[in-house]
Amino acid sequence: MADKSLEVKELAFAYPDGHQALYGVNLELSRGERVALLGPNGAGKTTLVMHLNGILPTMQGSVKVAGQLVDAKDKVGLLKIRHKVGIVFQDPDDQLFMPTVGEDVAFGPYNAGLRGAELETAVREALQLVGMYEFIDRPPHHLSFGQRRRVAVATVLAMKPEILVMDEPSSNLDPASRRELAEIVRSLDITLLMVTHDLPFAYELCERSVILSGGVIVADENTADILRNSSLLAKHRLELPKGFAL
Amino acid sequence: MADKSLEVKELAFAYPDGHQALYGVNLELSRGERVALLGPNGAGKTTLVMHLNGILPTMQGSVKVAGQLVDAKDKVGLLKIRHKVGIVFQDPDDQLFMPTVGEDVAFGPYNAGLRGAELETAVREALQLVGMYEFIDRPPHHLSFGQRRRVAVATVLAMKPEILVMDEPSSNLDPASRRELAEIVRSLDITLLMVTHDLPFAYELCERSVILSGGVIVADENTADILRNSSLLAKHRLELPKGFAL
Amino acid sequence: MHIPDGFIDLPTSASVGLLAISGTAVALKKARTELDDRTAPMAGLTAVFIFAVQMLNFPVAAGTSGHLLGGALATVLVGPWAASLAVTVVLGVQALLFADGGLTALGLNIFNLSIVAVLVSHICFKLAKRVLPKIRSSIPLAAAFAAFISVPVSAASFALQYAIGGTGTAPAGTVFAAMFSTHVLIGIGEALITMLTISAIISTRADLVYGWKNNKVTLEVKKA
Amino acid sequence: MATPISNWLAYLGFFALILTAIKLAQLLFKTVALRSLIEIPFVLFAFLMPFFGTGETIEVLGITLYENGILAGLGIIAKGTLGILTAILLSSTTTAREILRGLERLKVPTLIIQIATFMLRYTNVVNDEMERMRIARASRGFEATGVKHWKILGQSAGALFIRSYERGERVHLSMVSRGYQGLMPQIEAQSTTRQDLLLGFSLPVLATFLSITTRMIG
Repeated sequence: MADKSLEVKELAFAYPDGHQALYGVNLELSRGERVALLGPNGAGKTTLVMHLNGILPTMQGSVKVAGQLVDAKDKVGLLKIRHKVGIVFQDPDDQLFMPTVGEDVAFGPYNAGLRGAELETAVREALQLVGMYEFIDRPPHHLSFGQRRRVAVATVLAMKPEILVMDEPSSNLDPASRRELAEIVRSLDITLLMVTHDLPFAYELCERSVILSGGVIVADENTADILRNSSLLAKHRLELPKGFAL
Repeated sequence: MADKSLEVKELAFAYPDGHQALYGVNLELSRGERVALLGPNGAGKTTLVMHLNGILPTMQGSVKVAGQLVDAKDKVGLLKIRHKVGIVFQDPDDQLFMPTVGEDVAFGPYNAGLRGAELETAVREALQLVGMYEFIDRPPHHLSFGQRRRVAVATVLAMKPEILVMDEPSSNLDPASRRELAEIVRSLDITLLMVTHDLPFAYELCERSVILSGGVIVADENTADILRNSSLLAKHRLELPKGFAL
Repeated sequence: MHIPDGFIDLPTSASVGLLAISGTAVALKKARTELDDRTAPMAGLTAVFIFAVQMLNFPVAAGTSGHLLGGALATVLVGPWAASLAVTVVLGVQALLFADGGLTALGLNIFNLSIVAVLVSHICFKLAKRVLPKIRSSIPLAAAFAAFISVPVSAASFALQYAIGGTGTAPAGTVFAAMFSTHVLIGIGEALITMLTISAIISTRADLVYGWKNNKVTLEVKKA
Repeated sequence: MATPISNWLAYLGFFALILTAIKLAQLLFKTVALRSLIEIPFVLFAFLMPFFGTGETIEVLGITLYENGILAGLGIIAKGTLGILTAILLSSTTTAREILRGLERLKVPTLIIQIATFMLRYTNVVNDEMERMRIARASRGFEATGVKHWKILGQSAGALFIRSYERGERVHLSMVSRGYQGLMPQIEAQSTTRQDLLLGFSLPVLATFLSITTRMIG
């Protein structure tokens, strides 16, 4: 089973207020694959992501990360899962709350038990991967938005996750920062699930895309094929920007 | 002079901490023109925008809106200017501070002295322009992000400004909301200055673009010509997304 | 420590309420001269912050947890006047919308928490700053001292009101002793959390700490 | 709340009144009961009352209790519960804006109303930020279990303050850009119908009536 980074089976979920967000999601990611998760607002994308590391407990169906079941009741197991699933949130400010970049990147591996030289190495390597090592002693608050997003990626990479989940990674980035981020992602040897509205960015980075709509996966194909199917896109409030051609 | 909505002449500015952001900006917008203001992060775009309605006082050079000089010392004149320059901020939550959509849209025209039926008409018309009239009594918190951005545009349109300034209007929007916003903007008969990183969006909406870089305007041309000039773009950290063709 | 209805008799509640109103009036006037037309949004967002941070649970041990009261924290961050207004609004909203603290006791709660606590914090903070070395790391310590003193003092203020107009029969001395000693413990927690929060803020945005930016910084002036 | 606690009938009446009002307002008793839990610390305090006091004592299971202490304790519980039920009734049936409008008519300073308006508008926004930060912490394997984690929580609180403060500045900027000069538009007074007024006054009037009559009978 170790060749699968993620296996989601028949996952269904309703919020306490009765609103059902997921109606049986099936999704498998092989190790090293890069997959884009597309879908209109309110389709359940965030709800799905919150299941991958047990922030939301599984009500029905199952989620496995690298073969291990995500079970909100198993506190020890859950902690392990959270180090295997690295989530980069949309707003880097939600993620960066320590006084310096270095401390922020150290937060995850420290929680995993790393100390001393090992911790330092993890921090340094992660910051080098995103090209932000020179900023290690700076407060994240004083960095540009694009730099903060890269540090946010580093905070997650420092945990050496099995799977990297990115929520709208290209939002609010200027074109150059966007390309730099794309290059960083492409350089990583990691399983990636990227939630995005930016279809060109998905096309650039992911060979495979899935569309989540109305709480189920309605399409799971080659990204180019999905983006060419304009009636499928339109049906789920997706569309390529004007002037974009595959 | 009334055919010019905006005239910026030799505008220079340094922040109190000594950091100089603008080094002599020249920019003219004719009435009814739609112009994109492009440029890398830290180029001084926000500083320039803050001068257009006197939030930042003019230190050197001059800014005229519809022929009237922006002068931070002339309190009465400044108030008039602020009703002529409608700024749509990047985060709609910063702009929607009243308990309901209707009250928020009424805020600007109320400050301009409108009352009663006149005020109601201004609010209704502005909300109808962005297709949000049915939400007039709703609290902003219950709207989607795209809807909030449209309401933010309405709060500014209700003041019947001479010139509309939008800061990153397409950021964080899903593709369908992005197109809807573009359609709204295109339907307006107004002078527009749009600050954006989203070059395809600029191409879609603005016939003319200027690049602000290092505190000066380095290019002022037809948008298509600018976007085709890839060496110019690259020089100022701008680039078209992969797969985009004019 | 929100007093509910029926704990203190009406005459006492009413007269303390009057004191609370006059205190708030002073805060309104002072805040307006200090913040100008920024008063409403800045004090409003401070109120939101206090309200939010009161919901942030700080685990103590074995499933128990406490939270910040925030009076001293707000005083150090935005100054006594805006802080007092923010705490008053938080108390009012809690009483009117969340049934937290009695309606007839609102005046008492405002007096104890947004006037006594804030004033004591402000005085203690200034005193501590005077004694401690004039360096940045003194600020969190001074803030901790202010927080530590302000909590038991506002509890003592409640005990005093109880002694004057309490409806219970427990002797005022016993109530005072019980309230004061438990709130000394709470004060320690409050002091620690306040100190940690202030030092976090001062390491990234020192300019946002009211108690620090009051220290005059002389800028270097260069000839062009 | 000026009714003496020995006046049992009146208190029973008060409870009946409030419960009827809750019923009329179609609130779920379960919700109300849950929200009343906030009272618990003071109930505990009231339970201690019988151990202190003066005068008449009675013995229960070998423990000496003061009669006036019992009465005082019961009084606190009764009045506190009534107060809480009333407040819950007010907060569940009246929207925040209606309460603010009411306060404005009660001549509460406009600046206080404005601060409250901003607080209500941005509570959701800031709470969402706090919740997202909590999820981000948990996602990196952090769980606060004791005092040793206070530093991290303090840092989060600090980050939250900076975000709130900066949002305040941006909000002010956007207000100024739309011609704000320190005066907020008047929240327009909604006309209250006579029926609303009658309904609104019925509760306090009935309560006063009960208090007086039961005192006359008692």
